[in-house]
Amino acid sequence: MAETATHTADHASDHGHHSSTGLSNNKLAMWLFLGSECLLFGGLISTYMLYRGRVSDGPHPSQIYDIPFTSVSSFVLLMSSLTMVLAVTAAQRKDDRRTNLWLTVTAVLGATFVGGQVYEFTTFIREGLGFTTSLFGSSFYSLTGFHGVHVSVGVIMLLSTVGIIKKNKITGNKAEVVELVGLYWHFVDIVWIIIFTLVYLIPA
Amino acid sequence: MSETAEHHDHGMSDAGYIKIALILAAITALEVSTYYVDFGPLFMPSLMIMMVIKFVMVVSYFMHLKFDNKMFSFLFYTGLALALFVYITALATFKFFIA
Amino acid sequence: MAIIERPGSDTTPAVVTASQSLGAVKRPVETKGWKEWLFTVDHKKIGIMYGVVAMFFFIVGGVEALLIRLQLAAPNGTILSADQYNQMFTMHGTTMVFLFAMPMAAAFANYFLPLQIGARDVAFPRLNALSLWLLIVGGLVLNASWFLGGAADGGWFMYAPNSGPVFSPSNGVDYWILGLQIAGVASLIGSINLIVTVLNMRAPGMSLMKMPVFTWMILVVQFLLVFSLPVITVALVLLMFQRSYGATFFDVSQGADPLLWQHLFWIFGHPEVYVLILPAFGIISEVLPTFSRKPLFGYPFVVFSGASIGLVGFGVWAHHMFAAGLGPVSVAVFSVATMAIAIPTGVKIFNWLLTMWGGKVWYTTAMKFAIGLVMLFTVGGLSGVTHSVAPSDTQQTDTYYIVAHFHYVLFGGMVFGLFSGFYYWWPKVFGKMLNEKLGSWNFWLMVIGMNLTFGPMHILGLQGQPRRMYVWTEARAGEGMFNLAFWNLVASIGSFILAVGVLVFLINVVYTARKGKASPLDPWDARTLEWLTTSPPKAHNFDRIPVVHHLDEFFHRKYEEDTATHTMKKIAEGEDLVRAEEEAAEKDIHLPGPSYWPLVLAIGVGILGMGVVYGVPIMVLGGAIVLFASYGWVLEPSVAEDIDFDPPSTDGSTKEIAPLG
Amino acid sequence: MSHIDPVLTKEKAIDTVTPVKSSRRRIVTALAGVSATVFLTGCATNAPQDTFVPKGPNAKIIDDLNMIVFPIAGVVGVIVLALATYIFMKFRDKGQAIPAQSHGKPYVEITLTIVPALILTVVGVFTFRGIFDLAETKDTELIINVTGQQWWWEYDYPVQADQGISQPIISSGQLVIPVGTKVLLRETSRDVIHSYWIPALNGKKDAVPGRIHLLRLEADEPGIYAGQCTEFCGLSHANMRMEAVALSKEDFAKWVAGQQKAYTAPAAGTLAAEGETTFINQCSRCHQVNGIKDANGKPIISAPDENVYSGAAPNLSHLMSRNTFAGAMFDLVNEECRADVWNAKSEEFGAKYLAGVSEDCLNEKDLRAWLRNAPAMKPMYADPSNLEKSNGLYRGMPNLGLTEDDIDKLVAYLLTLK
Ligand code: HEA
Ligand code: HEA
Ligand code: HEC
Ligand code: CUA
Ligand SMILES: [Cu+2]
Repeated sequence: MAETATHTADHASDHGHHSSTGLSNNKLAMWLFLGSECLLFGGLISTYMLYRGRVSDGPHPSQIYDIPFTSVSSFVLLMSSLTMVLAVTAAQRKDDRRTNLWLTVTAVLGATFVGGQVYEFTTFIREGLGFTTSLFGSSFYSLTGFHGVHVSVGVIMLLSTVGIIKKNKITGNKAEVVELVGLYWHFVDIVWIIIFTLVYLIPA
Repeated sequence: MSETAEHHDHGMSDAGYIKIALILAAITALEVSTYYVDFGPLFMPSLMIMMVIKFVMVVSYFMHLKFDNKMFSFLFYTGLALALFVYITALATFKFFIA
Repeated sequence: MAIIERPGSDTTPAVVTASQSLGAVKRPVETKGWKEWLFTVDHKKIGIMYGVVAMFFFIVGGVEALLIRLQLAAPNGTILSADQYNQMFTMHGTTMVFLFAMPMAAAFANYFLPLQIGARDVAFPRLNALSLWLLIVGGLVLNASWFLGGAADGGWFMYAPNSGPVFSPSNGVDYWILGLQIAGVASLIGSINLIVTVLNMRAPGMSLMKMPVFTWMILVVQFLLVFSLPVITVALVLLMFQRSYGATFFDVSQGADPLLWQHLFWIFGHPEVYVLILPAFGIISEVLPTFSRKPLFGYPFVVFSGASIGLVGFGVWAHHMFAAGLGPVSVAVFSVATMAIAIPTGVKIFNWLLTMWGGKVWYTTAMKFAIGLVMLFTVGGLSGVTHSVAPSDTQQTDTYYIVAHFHYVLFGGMVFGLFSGFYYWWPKVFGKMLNEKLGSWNFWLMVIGMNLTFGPMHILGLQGQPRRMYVWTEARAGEGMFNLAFWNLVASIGSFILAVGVLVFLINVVYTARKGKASPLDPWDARTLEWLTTSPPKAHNFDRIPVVHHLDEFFHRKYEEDTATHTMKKIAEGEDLVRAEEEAAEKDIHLPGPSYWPLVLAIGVGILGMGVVYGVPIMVLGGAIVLFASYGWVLEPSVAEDIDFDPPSTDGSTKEIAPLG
Repeated sequence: MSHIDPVLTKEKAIDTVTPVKSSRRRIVTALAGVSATVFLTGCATNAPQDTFVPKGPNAKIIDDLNMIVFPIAGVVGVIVLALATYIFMKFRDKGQAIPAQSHGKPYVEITLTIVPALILTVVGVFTFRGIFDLAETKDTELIINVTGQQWWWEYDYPVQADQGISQPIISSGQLVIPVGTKVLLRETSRDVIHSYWIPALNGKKDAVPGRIHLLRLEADEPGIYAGQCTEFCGLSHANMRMEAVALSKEDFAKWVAGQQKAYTAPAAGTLAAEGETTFINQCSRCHQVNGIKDANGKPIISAPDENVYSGAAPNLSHLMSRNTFAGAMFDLVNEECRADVWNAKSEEFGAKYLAGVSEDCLNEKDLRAWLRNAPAMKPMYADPSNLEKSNGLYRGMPNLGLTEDDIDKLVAYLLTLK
């Protein structure tokens, strides 16, 4: 969450800290972090792909996935990327009111998605797929759980950003803070784009 | 680099973003339709292509990578490429793609 | 130390009082005593602390190694039980790799990278402190296991399913997972920080191809870390879920495939070995030119070979699995890919030799260690090439021949490089020269000890002694004077000579601290920017951010080429240059203020981790601390009030005290 | 902040450095030492697991590769070390002027990149061939299933009429194969990963639970070839050894016949007969002896899976036909008899091995100690209080608290298991 704090390279450059690339430190760090996260989710996805058919006595993916339901929640997450990007442009226009509005909408959509996931998990458990039921279960919950935690952290970040904008605690470049949160948020979305296809749509 | 200079290259209007979102929504709808309609041999390739298109669109437009400095693309796509390389290779040694 | 220094105004730094109006908690402003270290965000102090921690763990890992060698000195050793022995080599490997080698490289990187690129600090000073504290927490968690029912006992690569709850029932492996996970997060944060620092904070004029090679190699290493750490994170998470929450990722009875662990571990593990060696390569790429009085031969080749070692390093991991049953096609591909790595590495070796060629070589201890690296690493690298021939490797893997290989590259390569760095940069960091006479003893004892310890292991391995055996039997030792029993004894004796060598270094450190001579400013006639400041450097590193025109900027400020004779002529001493900088000091230098949050956050993470073993309430407590610290971090004022300054400041321009991170 | 001390000049610093000359002598001495060490390589004679003494075609393929790559590595090593030595002797600081600041010569660089690349290409081509030669399995003549478990190996010879195997043979510790026969091991494991390695016959291959890995062995001559588990497999990894015993084809046929011999219960009233009873009470829940019957004449089928975590214990039907026990950790024969068999000439070896363990030859000391308290002889479970993690199942053989009487009887009985 350190990334949500504020500081800009341009401000620093007034004092002799110049920035060799002209790019913001925070943004570079965020993109590096996202590059790194590719390998994290890659590992979890590969584990799932390897184990998705190994169901022991538990249910098979095709028996429990509720594609229409997941499609809707995927759509919700996808649209939250739109609202996020609207928040970013609002912030760049220095329009605090709209920034906060769109950030809040994004958070609500994200929370809806997480809610959907919680609902999905409880249904699956009721249908007999626990975390320890089978390799399929373990790797499914690990992958989607990790993603869910990322979304939840994102929601907290969004709401915190709204909070500090409201209280005017951001003294640096507000637009950049929103943009950084946005990058993280979109990343969580693209991971889901992959998960939705590989995990849900392609039968094991 | 000053703030304003940075914003100029982000050059997309809200309307543009909404357009992108609509395209994404349409592709998603198409993806979901594979669940109901039989695509035959096109099933896997079409799903993969649609997935990649969505991915790239979000990264390029929503995340501005298309307009931003190349350095960001380098950092992110290096990670992505390495991830694809190592994991596909590892799965290949499990004979995952043959079985 | 001052938070805000205004060298233009006076030598006494401005004092800052806690900020009153902003943030959840006041910023710490201590400038003296232990608090100065605990809350510091100064990359130099953090670097020194990294060094102390790493040195401590080197001795811990070294004592573990000595116990191993004691046990193996004679057949059917009884110093350690089987159980203790298995813990011993597991923790030896883990400690040396994760708690000595990586942190020691981080120590050098933290201290010298900003200095070499002419920066005042790293890009995210608070994150830098967080990395340090997380590493310490990780090391403590890892080693706490010794006192909490036994350490991990599965070997440093912890193959599944032997690491599962049935086969490794103590909590040792749980602490191992948590410790590595935490240390891994520390490294990840650190590597992002350093990459951004290199990319963004270089002095004006320092293009990438004018960067010192040490900085380059550290940059490559950080990329390796950023892209390999998440992979072991996944592996550790899966294992943790299995051990603590009943998942079955490596449970064969549920259909799991144990090779999954091996892939995940080595996709991380192989890049990791280059993470270990490249900083040492960087160090000697500074030392060799300095003491040969010549620039590095083929700078671009050295840089690009480093980068390509890094890249190819991601494509060879399965050479650790040649006997694991991958099938001939995979084995063949990985075998050839592994051979390819010898090419860029060879480029480096040859360039170092050619750097000395035609030079005016000055044999200081630093230089001796650097030459030692070139020679000993070559031996280890070449045995690596014999492993890369997969069928040959099936005779070698898991024998002492492998142990010989990796100690030659790790000890002969990495450790020698680090020691070279100690002797080279000690005067910079502490303003005192390490004693050269003791240094010479240090070097020769280590060379002899190292060859006696690890040289015989080639023979042991090729004659069939497997590794990780708590006892060996005479029945398999062969006959004749020079049988395996003999070489085992030699190796054990060698390890004690080695220990004496290390001890001499520690004595040298104490001696230097007590009686060492103050060092001249530029004792080695060095070449790079870190010498363009006082020793030790001021808190703000440079009085004036240097403008760079050359590779080896510092050298070129001291020397000029006589156009007639094409010889180099000294035009200035380092002292003159530094004095010039002092006179032209910038007025408004601001530095980040200290912060509580890195320490608090790290402790929170530690408690959160222990929750995995001790249950949810502990986890909640840890989580709460983490959350609290995160908010504290974010809300920490980045701007000091005017009244915070002493005397209170009136102009708004120098108020900023904390860049983010 | 420190200021520069004008008194301290560079010259001062330099003379704190050791004089150069003495270090040259030391370098020479050290180099001589190192090369002497290298020269002495391979000085153990008859090391049983020496990797440079191939005794069969598979190991030979590897050895041929070794003969390419080791000399190359050696020569490159000597060149680099010699060059380094030459350079740092020659270019010492003798007070010469600062050298020209040359930054390198691209053509040198490129040459030095291409030469190693070419050398490695050659090595790579041979390696490729070696890998695929070793992976060949089509011409297999005998299949043996090899299963690793903590901390011993089980061999299971499936029925193969052309080899005279008409009913499955199950054995442990010593793998018996006919010479000149292409044997294919199908390896797996019942618990953790182990690795099967008989250096004289082939490289190693991991035995991974849930997977079957193939390893080819072929011995040129009769004899005993030592090996060792080489994947760390827990507590007694160091004690998990094995041997491959190669017999001439005729002798192998005899061995097969011996292993398929029906069980004969010891004559009533003998000590061995009492031992059989003790065995049935104490041991047969884990150990199978083919054909053994309980008091009601019902065949006894052991159930190691209810007692041992790996689900297996060595089949003892023909214990005394082997030479070592407990993961080849202990000799089953005493020292003299052992020397007699192990050092036998290749023609005589088969007969001596097939004679099995007679009463005179038995290594009673270790066998008795084993029965008295196995975990004291071989570390098996570090902390018995942790058994709950394996649902009370042992890893290895537990201490059964037998009396000396019991042990006498059992030893007498075990001796009948030829
Ligand atoms: C600092 C760490 C380090 C470094 C740099 C290396 C470098 C190399 N390593 Fe090593 N390696 C380890 C650390 C390292 N290794 C560790 C820790 C293990 C064991 C882990 C475990 O099992 O616990 C291991 C294990 C290991 C294995 C697996 C062995 C096994 O378990 O069966 C292999 C197999 O291919 C291998 C190969 C190589 C190769 C080809 C190189 C190359 O990069 C070497 C290149 C260098 C040279 C070749 C010398 C200089 C070159 C020239 C002078 C040019 C001319 C040369 C030729 C023409 C040949 N290593
Ligand atoms: C950076 C990495 C590194 C370093 C520096 C070392 C250093 C040493 N290592 Fe090793 N080692 C590994 C990494 C390293 N090691 C790894 C990864 C493994 C594999 C583990 C596994 O299989 O899982 C391994 C395994 C390993 C084994 C094989 C164990 C086995 O397979 O059963 C052995 C055996 O001799 C050994 C020995 C040594 C010795 C003698 C040193 C010496 O160089 C140590 C020298 C240092 C000191 C001696 C400290 C100095 C101490 C003092 C000054 C205090 C003096 C105090 C007293 C004497 C009480 N190591
Ligand atoms: C709970 C199970 C169990 C019981 C009961 C048991 N054993 Fe064992 N035994 C084992 C296991 C497991 C091994 C293999 C141990 C090893 O080598 O690491 C073994 C090994 C042996 C060996 C060596 C076999 C070989 O081929 O290497 C002998 C002989 C032996 N047991 C005899 C006995 C006798 C006699 C008894 C009864 C008095 C007995 N065992 C009871 C489990 C058991
Ligand atoms: Cu079995 Cu090691
Ligand atoms: Cu490797």
